[in-house]
Amino acid sequence: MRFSGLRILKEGLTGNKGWSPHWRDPEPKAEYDAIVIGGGGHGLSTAYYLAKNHGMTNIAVLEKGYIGGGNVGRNTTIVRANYFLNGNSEFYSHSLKLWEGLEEDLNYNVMHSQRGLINLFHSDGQRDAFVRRGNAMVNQGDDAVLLDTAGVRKILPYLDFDNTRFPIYGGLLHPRGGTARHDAVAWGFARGADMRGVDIIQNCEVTGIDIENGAVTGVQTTRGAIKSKKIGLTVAGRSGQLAAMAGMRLPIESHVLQAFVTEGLKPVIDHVISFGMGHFYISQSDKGGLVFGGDLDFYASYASRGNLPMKEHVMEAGMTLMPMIGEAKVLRSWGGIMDMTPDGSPIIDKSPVEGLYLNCGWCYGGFKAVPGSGSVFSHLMATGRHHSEATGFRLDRFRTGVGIIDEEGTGSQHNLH
Amino acid sequence: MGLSCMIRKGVRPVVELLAKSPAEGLLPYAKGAVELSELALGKAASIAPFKGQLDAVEKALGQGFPKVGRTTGHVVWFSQGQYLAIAMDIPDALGKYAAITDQSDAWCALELKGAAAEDVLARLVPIDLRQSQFKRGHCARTQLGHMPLHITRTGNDAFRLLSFRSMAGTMVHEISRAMDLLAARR
Amino acid sequence: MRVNGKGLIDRSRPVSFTFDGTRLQGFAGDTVASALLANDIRLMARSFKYHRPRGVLSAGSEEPNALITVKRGSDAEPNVRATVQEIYEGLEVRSQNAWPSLGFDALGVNDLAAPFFSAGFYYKTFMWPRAFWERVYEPLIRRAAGLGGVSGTASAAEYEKAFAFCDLLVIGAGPAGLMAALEAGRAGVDVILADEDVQAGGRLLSETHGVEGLSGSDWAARAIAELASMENVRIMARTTVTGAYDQSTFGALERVSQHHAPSKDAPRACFWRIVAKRSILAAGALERPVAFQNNDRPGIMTASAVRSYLNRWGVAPGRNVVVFGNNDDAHRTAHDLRAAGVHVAALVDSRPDARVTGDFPVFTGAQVCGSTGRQGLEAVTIRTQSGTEKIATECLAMSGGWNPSVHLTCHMNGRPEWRDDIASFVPKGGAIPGMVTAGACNGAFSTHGALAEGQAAAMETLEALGKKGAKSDLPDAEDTPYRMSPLWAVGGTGRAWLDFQNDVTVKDVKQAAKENFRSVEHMKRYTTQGMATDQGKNSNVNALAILADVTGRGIPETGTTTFRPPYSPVPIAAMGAGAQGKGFAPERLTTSHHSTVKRKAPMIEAGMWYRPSYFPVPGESHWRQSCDREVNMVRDTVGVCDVSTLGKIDVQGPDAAAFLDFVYTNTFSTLKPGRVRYGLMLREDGTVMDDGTTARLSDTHYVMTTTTAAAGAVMRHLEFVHQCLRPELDVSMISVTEQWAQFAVAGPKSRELLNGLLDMLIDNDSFPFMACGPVSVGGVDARLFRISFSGEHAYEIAVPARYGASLFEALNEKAAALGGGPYGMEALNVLRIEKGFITHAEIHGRVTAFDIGMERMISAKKDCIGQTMAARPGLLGAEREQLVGLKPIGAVKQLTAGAHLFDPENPATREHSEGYVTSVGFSPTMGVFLGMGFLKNGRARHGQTVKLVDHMRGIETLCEVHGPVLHDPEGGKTRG
Amino acid sequence: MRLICPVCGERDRREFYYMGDAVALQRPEPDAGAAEWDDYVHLRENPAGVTRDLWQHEAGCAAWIVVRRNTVTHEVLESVLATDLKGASA
Repeated sequence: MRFSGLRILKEGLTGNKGWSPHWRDPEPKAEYDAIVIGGGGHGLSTAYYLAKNHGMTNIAVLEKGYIGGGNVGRNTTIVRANYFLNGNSEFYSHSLKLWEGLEEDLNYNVMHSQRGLINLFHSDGQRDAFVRRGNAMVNQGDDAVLLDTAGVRKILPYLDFDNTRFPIYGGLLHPRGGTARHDAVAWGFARGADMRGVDIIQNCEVTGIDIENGAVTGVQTTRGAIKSKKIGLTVAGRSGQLAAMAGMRLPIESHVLQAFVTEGLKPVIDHVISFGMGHFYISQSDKGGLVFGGDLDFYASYASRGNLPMKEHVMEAGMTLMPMIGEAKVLRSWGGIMDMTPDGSPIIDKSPVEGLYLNCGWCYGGFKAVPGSGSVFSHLMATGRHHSEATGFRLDRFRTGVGIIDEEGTGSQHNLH
Repeated sequence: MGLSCMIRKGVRPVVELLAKSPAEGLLPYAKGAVELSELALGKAASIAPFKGQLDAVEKALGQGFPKVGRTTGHVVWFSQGQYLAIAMDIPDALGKYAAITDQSDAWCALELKGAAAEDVLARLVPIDLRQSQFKRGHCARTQLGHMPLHITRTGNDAFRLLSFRSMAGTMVHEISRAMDLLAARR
Repeated sequence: MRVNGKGLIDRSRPVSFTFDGTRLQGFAGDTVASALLANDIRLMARSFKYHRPRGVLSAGSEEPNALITVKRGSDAEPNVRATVQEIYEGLEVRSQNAWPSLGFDALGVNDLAAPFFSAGFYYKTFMWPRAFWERVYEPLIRRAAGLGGVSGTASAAEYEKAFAFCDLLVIGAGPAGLMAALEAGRAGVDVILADEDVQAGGRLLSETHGVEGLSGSDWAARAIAELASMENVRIMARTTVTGAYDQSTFGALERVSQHHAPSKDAPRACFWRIVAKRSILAAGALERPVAFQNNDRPGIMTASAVRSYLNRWGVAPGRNVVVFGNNDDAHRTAHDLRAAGVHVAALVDSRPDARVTGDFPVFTGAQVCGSTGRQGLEAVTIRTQSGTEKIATECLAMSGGWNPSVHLTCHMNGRPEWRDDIASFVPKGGAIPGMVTAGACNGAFSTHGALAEGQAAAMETLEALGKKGAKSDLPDAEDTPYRMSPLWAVGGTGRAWLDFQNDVTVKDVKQAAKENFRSVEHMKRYTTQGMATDQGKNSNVNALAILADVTGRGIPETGTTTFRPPYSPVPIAAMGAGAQGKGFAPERLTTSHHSTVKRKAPMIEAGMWYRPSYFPVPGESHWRQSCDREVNMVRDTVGVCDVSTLGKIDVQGPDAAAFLDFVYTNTFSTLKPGRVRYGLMLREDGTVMDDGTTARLSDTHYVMTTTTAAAGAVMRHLEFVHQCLRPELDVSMISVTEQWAQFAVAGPKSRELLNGLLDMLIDNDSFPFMACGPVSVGGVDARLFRISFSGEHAYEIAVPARYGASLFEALNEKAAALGGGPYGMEALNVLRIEKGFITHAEIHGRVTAFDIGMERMISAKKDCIGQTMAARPGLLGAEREQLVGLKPIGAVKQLTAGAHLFDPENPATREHSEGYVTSVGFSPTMGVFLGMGFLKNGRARHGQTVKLVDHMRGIETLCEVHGPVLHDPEGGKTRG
Repeated sequence: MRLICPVCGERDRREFYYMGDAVALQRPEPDAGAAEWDDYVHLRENPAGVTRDLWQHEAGCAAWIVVRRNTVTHEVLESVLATDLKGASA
């Protein structure tokens, strides 16, 4: 069924009786040409592009719970392409271009809104670093504008410019940065994949990966064994467990990242604002809630919940930067499990096991990558070759030191990125 | 209050250096049932005994050293394997058995005193300071807001607070703010 | 309408307040909700999506409808629950989400368009034309959305945070909580009793049945009096426990001064971190509504809310009330109203077998199936076996049964369990380690049950605490069995509300299921059911039941969504208390700070420190003038700079030398006492961590300096290396950053200055380059280091911090006499760039010793941190970007940091970027801009020309690549 | 969240610095080879369950401690001074 304003009108006039499922709930077949493990944003977009770009329709997405229940459904919804190192720059640029056509492509309103993202800086040194970043973004063909204090004041008059602990020297504006309705992204890709024949199988947990003489042959699941010679892992937060089933250890430590939303408020924040000094970022949803987040809780964890010290730190950062949000009440806080790598950048590569492909290590940059990740990972799975915009995410880069992508410059301690 | 303990010993002193205390001009401050004032630590040295030398150190100093989180005479437990000798002379001989480091100027020392002192600190210090748990002479290394803190209960309603000298201003501000807010409750 | 002789309000103390500008009167003890109802005002708010007229649904913090804005001095507090806000003289209250007025809300038209606003409609449209989403549709949606608003300026209100510790935290002061606290308090353990209400008692305050012959409120008052008399018990009223966290840590919000006129000194609220060895949850239960057509009109509320308004606040929400329920408990409402002389138009019980007596019309096996009255309830339609009839009424008291308040037990991912006999979820044992649940939140709904469970919970807890509890006799109280049979939604065609605030109806849930949003999480996210400010407290179970029904699953199989903290919303200002303005991080001031500020030097942050950027003198109007002068001053005469912010670490012990050899790439065991050496420190991954000079004071005593920024990280790293890797080494570290005030004295006349100041004379033999030793100044023991970060003949002198301010003055006085003076960060930066010295602008965490041309500093004779990984193939070789110096040679003479470098022939695109500029400064010495940066294979390209492009600043110029060191490459000056 | 410092006793998590897997204590010999070093610096067991990780009581006594902890429930099972462990293994 095609969605349109007309359709809404017709259904509205006939008691909304004609709506049909956005995706089916098929029984798993005995064998597929390819299996994608993990029904999150990355898994669903991978399946979608496998079908759309590579004509592979006899494929399945296996999800242990409900689709979109992982990080794609629990993030701060920020979409941007403001990286500055080779490997990241071209990939996120590619992903942002896909975002910009996503509604038409999926016939699903994911509410991608390019409201502009501003990274604030608070010293000459930080300015120089952001100028380097801005230049890298323009070199890549994306957009970036350097703002001085007055420039920031003009678009964000409500920041504390006079008394804040770390004075605002200016900001780097990324006009094409913004937000999207996170759940809708998962549902839109699911619907798009389903319409192209992909089997989306929920409540189907993978319990084992079958390997014969170095090559995958299928998976064991809570709904029986399923055969396939091509298997892609897109299970951020659980990558370690799945890799272990294939006898692998990954350069990944799982950490919890909290996010927060306030009660609904009349529009007050139009942009996405990122405050490096306090590791705080905030935007306002279309429903009116202030959506904000901070840094990791910093300890390895698989519990999708956090503790008070980081909550307090995040609120404190908000209070020194924009005290006008003080009376907004936090309605809900939650946590997501992040695949943290030693350089803060993801891994999209073949694994040592033939036919088993890795898509993991998104740290907390995964949401904005959803379309890009699916498109380049499907390319790798379908052709066996790295997509031209994603040649940098190699698994062996840590061992060899070749092409390490450390944007934070904090080195091999997983939780510092 | 200006600490003017000057040791004149050079050949030909050509300048006179005046001593300033960390919180000079900021204190005392009183609000509600609490007073905040600056303490003159005098000479303070950290003593970190070398491996297996604790006994030797105690002998050389002629006194036993406190357990973790405790005070013995002029010596307070300061950190893992580290003690702070406050207002006492350290014989040079001690250098053979321990790392001796002058800390006389490193810390801003304040005293918080009064019936509500414990309630004021409950606003800033993340450890259990209830009288039943943290008795006179007990000390701990923890935080005061976002600042490092060494705290000692010096009386039923009195505490000695040590934080970085450079943070004296923030230290005074945060404690007096807590005093104000507490006093303003009705 | 007030009802005489009822309620706990103080009728001798009238209180006046305003609602949307209208002056109204209530009494001390009233909430805004009870006072408005007493004034016969039922319309209090508008719903979120359809802007439907709304009144109160409840009498507690779970209220989804009656959200108001409270004006407080200059600022306003949005989304305040009218059911929680106590009135005080002069209180100003405004309604929200309605324009132009609450009575006539333009966006009420949304309600007419409702058929087109069905669940998830916005995912299906607003896509054409593409640009319209951001320009037209979304702005409209945003403006319509939201509830109250923040003022847009900083609030003047104070908030605070605090810590508390106890043996036992009792959450809730209803019968169960009071009983538990009494037993525990009597046994002598430290108890904190926290309750979100103003007054202890919980439901006892709202019911007519008493305890031990006393009225419920009197019994509660007596219990509180006894508890207050115990030294080991702390009672926290108006305190909502908002979250349960690991190791029995709880978050709680205390409303400190919101119940009286704003005072600028008193904190508005306090956020508590409570650490309890054990906890007892006695949070009570919340009554659930019933879904039927138009069940959202002002005047329709829960049956227990009606009892609360009547019995606690002496208010009848209507002169003429209909009661509708599926359980015996609802009958109480009818009886209480009747006894208070309020007309009960009907009691409707959906159970055919319900046993009801009372002198009012009773309909069993019947249901309320509709209502009329646009801005307030006028009549309800009931459906009986014999057909439907309309009954005029101003208030409908409805009850779908009770939901235990299990929320806190879910905060650590615990899932509640379904109990069929009460058709409710109850807490799963052990969901929160150390927590026992008791009373209504545990499914025990009678007063006796609550008291008994409270006592049992106390006994269990005392035993766990190793204390002996003496069980006292239970006070006698009613023990009526809770009889109910589930009724989630009354059949019918119209819209029946589930989530009142978000306007989610039974139809929406059914449609979601039809579109395959069958997982409870999908249904929630697709319809926004349970995502309003009450987080589904009033609606989740009903919605779940309906989803279970349409998907043909049982409720347990359907499962629940997760309740997450906070239990009720917490202001950002409360959890972030103290951080506004400068409070976010401590301010570190050097001993020369005040003198520096007096000299009008602009201060800049360096980590938590403040450092002078330059020292303007009369006649200088631009920072560059000052900077150039200061650079020349250092090059020609002498300059003074406070360098106390650099980290200083005393490293002592028999193995100090061996330890330093292990943490530094180069060797320090060969350093002679009285000498200083530059050291390079790597992370274990082979990247540069920090650099600095380390002096050897004696065989077993070194003092290491770190950069200002890395001081803390380096100290932590040294402790890690010692404790975790080389504990066998006998060495100890202590920071002496704060102990010593240290000043750089740099320039050709630096020795002359010092010899005019020190208590002894120094010369090139007693103090050659890289020498260090004890000196005394003004009779004070000091340390002198002959090191240079400027490339000039220079020293750093350190004195105990108490003398810092005084020495800074003395140094400047002497400097002035020699034609010199103080210099700041800008000049320091230019001086080090001329000399090719690196800072964290260069060692930014991605560069190796190889990149900065120091790979030879990694001694092959020994192991050190980072040595092995630094030898990885990818960290060496021509492809790496290497440190170079840059000079502009094009028409544009300016260089900018952050610009990228290209081959002059190539376009400025990513593929062609060969490096970038890290530091730039104008060198008055050479009369040109100088830059440092990294360039692919840079060391082999000295003399070549590269193109610098800075899109951000619109600068493009050609540069000559050269070695980083330009000023005095042979270093003669430093040795001079 | 609260952790036990073997020196200072139970303290709030805010006083501690977290480094990661306690594997950090087993530093390979310089010549152990690329694979072993890659293992040490990068690869992780990353268990969903009981783990041993390395913390420093930075705002307290500065002791580095090894904590046995459950990454799913956040239960803290045991904490030991790193120096004691090394002493035992040495």
